[in-house]
Amino acid sequence: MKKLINAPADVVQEALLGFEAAHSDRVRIDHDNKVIYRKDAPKQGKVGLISGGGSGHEPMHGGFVGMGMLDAACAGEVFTSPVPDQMMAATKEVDGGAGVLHIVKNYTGDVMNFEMAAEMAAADSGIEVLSVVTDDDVAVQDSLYTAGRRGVGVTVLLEKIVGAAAEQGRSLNDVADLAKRVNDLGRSMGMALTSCTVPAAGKPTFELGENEMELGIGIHGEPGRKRLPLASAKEIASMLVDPIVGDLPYGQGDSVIAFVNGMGGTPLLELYVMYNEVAQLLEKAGITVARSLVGSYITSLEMAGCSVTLLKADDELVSLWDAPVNTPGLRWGA
Amino acid sequence: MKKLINAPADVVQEALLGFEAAHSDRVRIDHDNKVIYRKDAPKQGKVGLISGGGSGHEPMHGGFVGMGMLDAACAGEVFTSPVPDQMMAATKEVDGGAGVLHIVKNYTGDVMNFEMAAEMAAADSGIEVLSVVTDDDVAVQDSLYTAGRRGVGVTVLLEKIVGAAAEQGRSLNDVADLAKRVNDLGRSMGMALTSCTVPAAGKPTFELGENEMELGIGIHGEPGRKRLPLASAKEIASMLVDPIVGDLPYGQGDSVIAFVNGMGGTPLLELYVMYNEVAQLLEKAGITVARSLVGSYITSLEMAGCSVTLLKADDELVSLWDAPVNTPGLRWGA
Amino acid sequence: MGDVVTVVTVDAFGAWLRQFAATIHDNAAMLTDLDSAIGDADHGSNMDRGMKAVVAALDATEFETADALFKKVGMTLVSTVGGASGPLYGTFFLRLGSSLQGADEISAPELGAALRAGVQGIVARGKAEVGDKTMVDALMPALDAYDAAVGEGVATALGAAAKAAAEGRDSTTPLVARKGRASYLGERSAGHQDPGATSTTMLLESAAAALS
Amino acid sequence: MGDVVTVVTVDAFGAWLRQFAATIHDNAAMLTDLDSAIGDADHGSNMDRGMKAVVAALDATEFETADALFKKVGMTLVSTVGGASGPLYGTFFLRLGSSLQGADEISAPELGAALRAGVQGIVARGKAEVGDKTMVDALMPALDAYDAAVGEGVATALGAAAKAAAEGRDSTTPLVARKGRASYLGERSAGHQDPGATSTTMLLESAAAALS
Ligand SMILES: Nc1ncnc2c1ncn2[C@@H]1O[C@H](COP(=O)(O)OP(=O)(O)O)[C@@H](O)[C@H]1O
Ligand SMILES: Nc1ncnc2c1ncn2[C@@H]1O[C@H](COP(=O)(O)OP(=O)(O)O)[C@@H](O)[C@H]1O
Ligand SMILES: [Mg+2]
Ligand SMILES: [Mg+2]
Ligand SMILES: [Mg+2]
Ligand SMILES: [Mg+2]
Repeated sequence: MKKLINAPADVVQEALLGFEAAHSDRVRIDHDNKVIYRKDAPKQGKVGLISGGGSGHEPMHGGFVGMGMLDAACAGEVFTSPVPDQMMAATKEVDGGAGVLHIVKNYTGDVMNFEMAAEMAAADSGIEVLSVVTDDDVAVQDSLYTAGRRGVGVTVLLEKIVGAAAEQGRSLNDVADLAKRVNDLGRSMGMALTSCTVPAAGKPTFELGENEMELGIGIHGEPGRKRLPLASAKEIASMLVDPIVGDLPYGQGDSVIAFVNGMGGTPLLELYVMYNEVAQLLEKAGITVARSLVGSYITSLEMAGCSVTLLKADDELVSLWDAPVNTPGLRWGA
Repeated sequence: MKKLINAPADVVQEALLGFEAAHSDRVRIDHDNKVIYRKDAPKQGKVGLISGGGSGHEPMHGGFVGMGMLDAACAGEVFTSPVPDQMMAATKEVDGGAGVLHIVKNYTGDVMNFEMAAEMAAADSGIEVLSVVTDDDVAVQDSLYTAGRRGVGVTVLLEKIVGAAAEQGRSLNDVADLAKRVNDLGRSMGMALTSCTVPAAGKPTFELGENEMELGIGIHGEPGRKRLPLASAKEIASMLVDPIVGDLPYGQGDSVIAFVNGMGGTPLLELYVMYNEVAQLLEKAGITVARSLVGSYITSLEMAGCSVTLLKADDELVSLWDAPVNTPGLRWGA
Repeated sequence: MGDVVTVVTVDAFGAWLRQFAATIHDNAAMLTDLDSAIGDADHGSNMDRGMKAVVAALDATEFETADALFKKVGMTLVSTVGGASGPLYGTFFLRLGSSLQGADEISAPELGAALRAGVQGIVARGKAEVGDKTMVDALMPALDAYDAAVGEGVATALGAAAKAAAEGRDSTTPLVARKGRASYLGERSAGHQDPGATSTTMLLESAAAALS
Repeated sequence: MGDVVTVVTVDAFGAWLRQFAATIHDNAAMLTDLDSAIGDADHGSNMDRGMKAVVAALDATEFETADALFKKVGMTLVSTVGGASGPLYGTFFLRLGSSLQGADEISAPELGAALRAGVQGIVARGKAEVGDKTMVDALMPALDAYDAAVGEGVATALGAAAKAAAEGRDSTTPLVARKGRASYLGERSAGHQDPGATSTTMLLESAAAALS
């Protein structure tokens, strides 16, 4: 295992120390609970936004704490959802009297831990908590009888957009409705060129031949829906964009926020090659790109690969996207 | 070779198309010359700042074009310096009557190509051109009889700081002096956990065993000064920080901008673990961190590894660092 | 032949938990390997982290009642494991505790009822059915086997439960997952044994070993 | 035995460049491999890109004089190669052209003087000396060997130059680099043949083959 770490068991704790040292102008950290807070939380009268999940997806979620985005992020162990105590602590800490929204990616572990936290918070403190669960991954078939779709790239866009709405002082119900709307308008799909290595496991989660790739992966180093021969950027772009566009569906005349995301080990040079292909496909389909985001924002440790997310965006969503944000991971207008 | 590309020969051109599609709000591109321009260049009365180099180091340099940083970046083939025609074209295009500064990393190819461009520009157009050559890599011994030190991490910090000074309307001489001062106050050192693969070469530049690392690498996938057994983040931090601190030297009471840079394939989680170690070492040495930067800003394709850069920073440099910048790769205050 | 164990004490429950912790620790890499194939390569380290915390809690406190003991175990697992297994194992022990409220020496039928309450908690939280390729595939048959043998005492009943759990665990291999992370793999999840069913089988095997 | 070639025409120079381009293309992977060991794995693709552009220029234009031909070649290399080898090869051909200004049939001594002017251009630009482990290690001995054999005609002199270049190329292997990218490796650069010295040897070998 080749990683810039000390003991595998200490990775999350030490990364949080480094994160705090680097960004103490904007965040503070409760190291016992492994919660990253916006420095000036709680903001009186503002809906508190909390997210969290396993570590290994950086900059998500900790890198999205700050003005115009999250009030707190709970960091779990690598690829392991955080525990209810963390969300409980965060909920109490960020409540500014306007209630708290939990932003949860749809994984059994995340959903159950956030559920327990919401139950405990309700019983314990009376803070009003609503939850939104993101489930945008078209690689997974949605069904009542399964765990449903995974929450992936839309989560990043949602945290930005909903963060801007909360910053404007909208009510908890408004913010939660907006969050659901964003989730409903977004779809994603990802692929991997390589596996990744969970530090505690010490070896790659799966083996992939020199001429193979995985299509339909999530963000936990898990294998995808299909193993395929290595393909060109152009072919891969189609494999990702076509199922997304067909699913919602998106069509002629639609306007989107287009997001090409790196999985952690893929350099920016390649992401721009991919974005070039994605932009061409969208143009051919008559879909306008209102805004774009290219970079590694929701990652799977050092996995090489990428994902594409499209979010159908009306004027309201675009203007919330454009609103100022000041976090370690996303920053503009501030 | 596992990359998100089409034909290796088309990587740079296609990445530029993707870059333009993603950032057309801030940049425009001359695809024939492979030059990325700030959208509103030339700025009358402002010193024009040009840099450039081989591709494969993204976001450097193209990602640093925009308000408060570069006016133009010339993109060479992967790891190959651009050609004089590109710098010539860029020099003419960005000159706003106040002269042009070439920011050149100290590699034989880069230096010679920029030199030829400056000669041609002088002969051809009479535009006043000054050059600054960055050479901050303490892994390489400096000597009159060799090619000298490489230009690495300081280049990023320099482009930001000098960009802010140019934006303030300072003269070409002032801006060039400042650039030399920044270079003189900065030192860097890097290491690699893996090699990288130049697309046209199709295989890793060097082989590295599962329990080995390279110390003292540059940013072109070249092997380093020494091959060593894999070490912990704590040990690696010492191997990078100690030679830097000893070289300038930096000491008790000094204030620095501290930059922990990823080589392209290393995820942010690990960079924060490294930054935690670096911050502790600096604290022990009595060196204050005035500002920090953690992320992959000057990369070597998909190489895993990191580099550390320290820049001794007085109030002037810190205030120029803090000044607004709006580029695809670095953005704040705007 | 040993005596027929008819009642279980709080101390014996402590021994069960320590034995389970040791088994988990020894098999953490194997559990993580199973989770690598159809999940995210953390089930072994998750359970090991949680059970270490449980052992630390056992070391720190003398528990008077099974109720108090299992509540502490459940809360500890909820607070330290995370992922899917944290709430599921946590709920199991919390319900086990509630079911044994007041009792200090537990009879075989009482233990059977408590185990069933615990598993019902898992089902309520996770909504998995038998055949979904989860820990429920090991736990449900174990409950039935326990009940069928409950007249022969705790040791025998737990032995039967452990055997049924192992069979349930093995039955997960050919299944296509419908719940948990493995469900994302679709058809590709078939051919792999479920990690959670494997660890819950260890839970019952530890019980059979420690409570006899 | 063939005739002793005493003068070289513009057409023959064109043949030389085409032959060099073909040799570079066939050996591009090898040159890049050499550059992988002590550089950045691009010398083969750099030279191949440049010489392809040169061939395209030759195809597009009929050159009247050696002067015009070599200036075009030099400018083309400067504009398409980049890296260290672009300015160095480019300067070589630009100086070759200047040195041959006015001449249309070139004698053996004229060619020798032109080659020396070209190499001096490389030294002026790159400031390398013999022993620094660069292309200069192949080129300098080649000039001297050419001059020593200049009385025997172009073919013989170029043959001697190519042989000396090959020896100079081989001599780079044990050296510790002091110039170019290989110098960053310090002692680790020893034991590897210099890629630039390898490609310049091909340049002289192509000349010996094409201009005889
Ligand atoms: N809905 C569910 N109901 C019951 N058990 C489940 C459910 N989802 C997952 N599991 C169990 O949890 C195990 C995985 O646990 P673990 O790897 O620790 O968590 P995660 O999947 O969050 O990484 C699976 O092997 C399965 O047995
Ligand atoms: N200062 C110099 N003088 C002469 N030749 C040099 C000098 N620096 C480098 N070279 C030659 O250039 C070759 C490398 O060329 P190339 O790989 O194309 O450029 P780069 O090093 O920029 O990647 C070296 O093998 C060496 O022969
Ligand atoms: Mg997990
Ligand atoms: Mg090069
Ligand atoms: Mg798991
Ligand atoms: Mg090279």
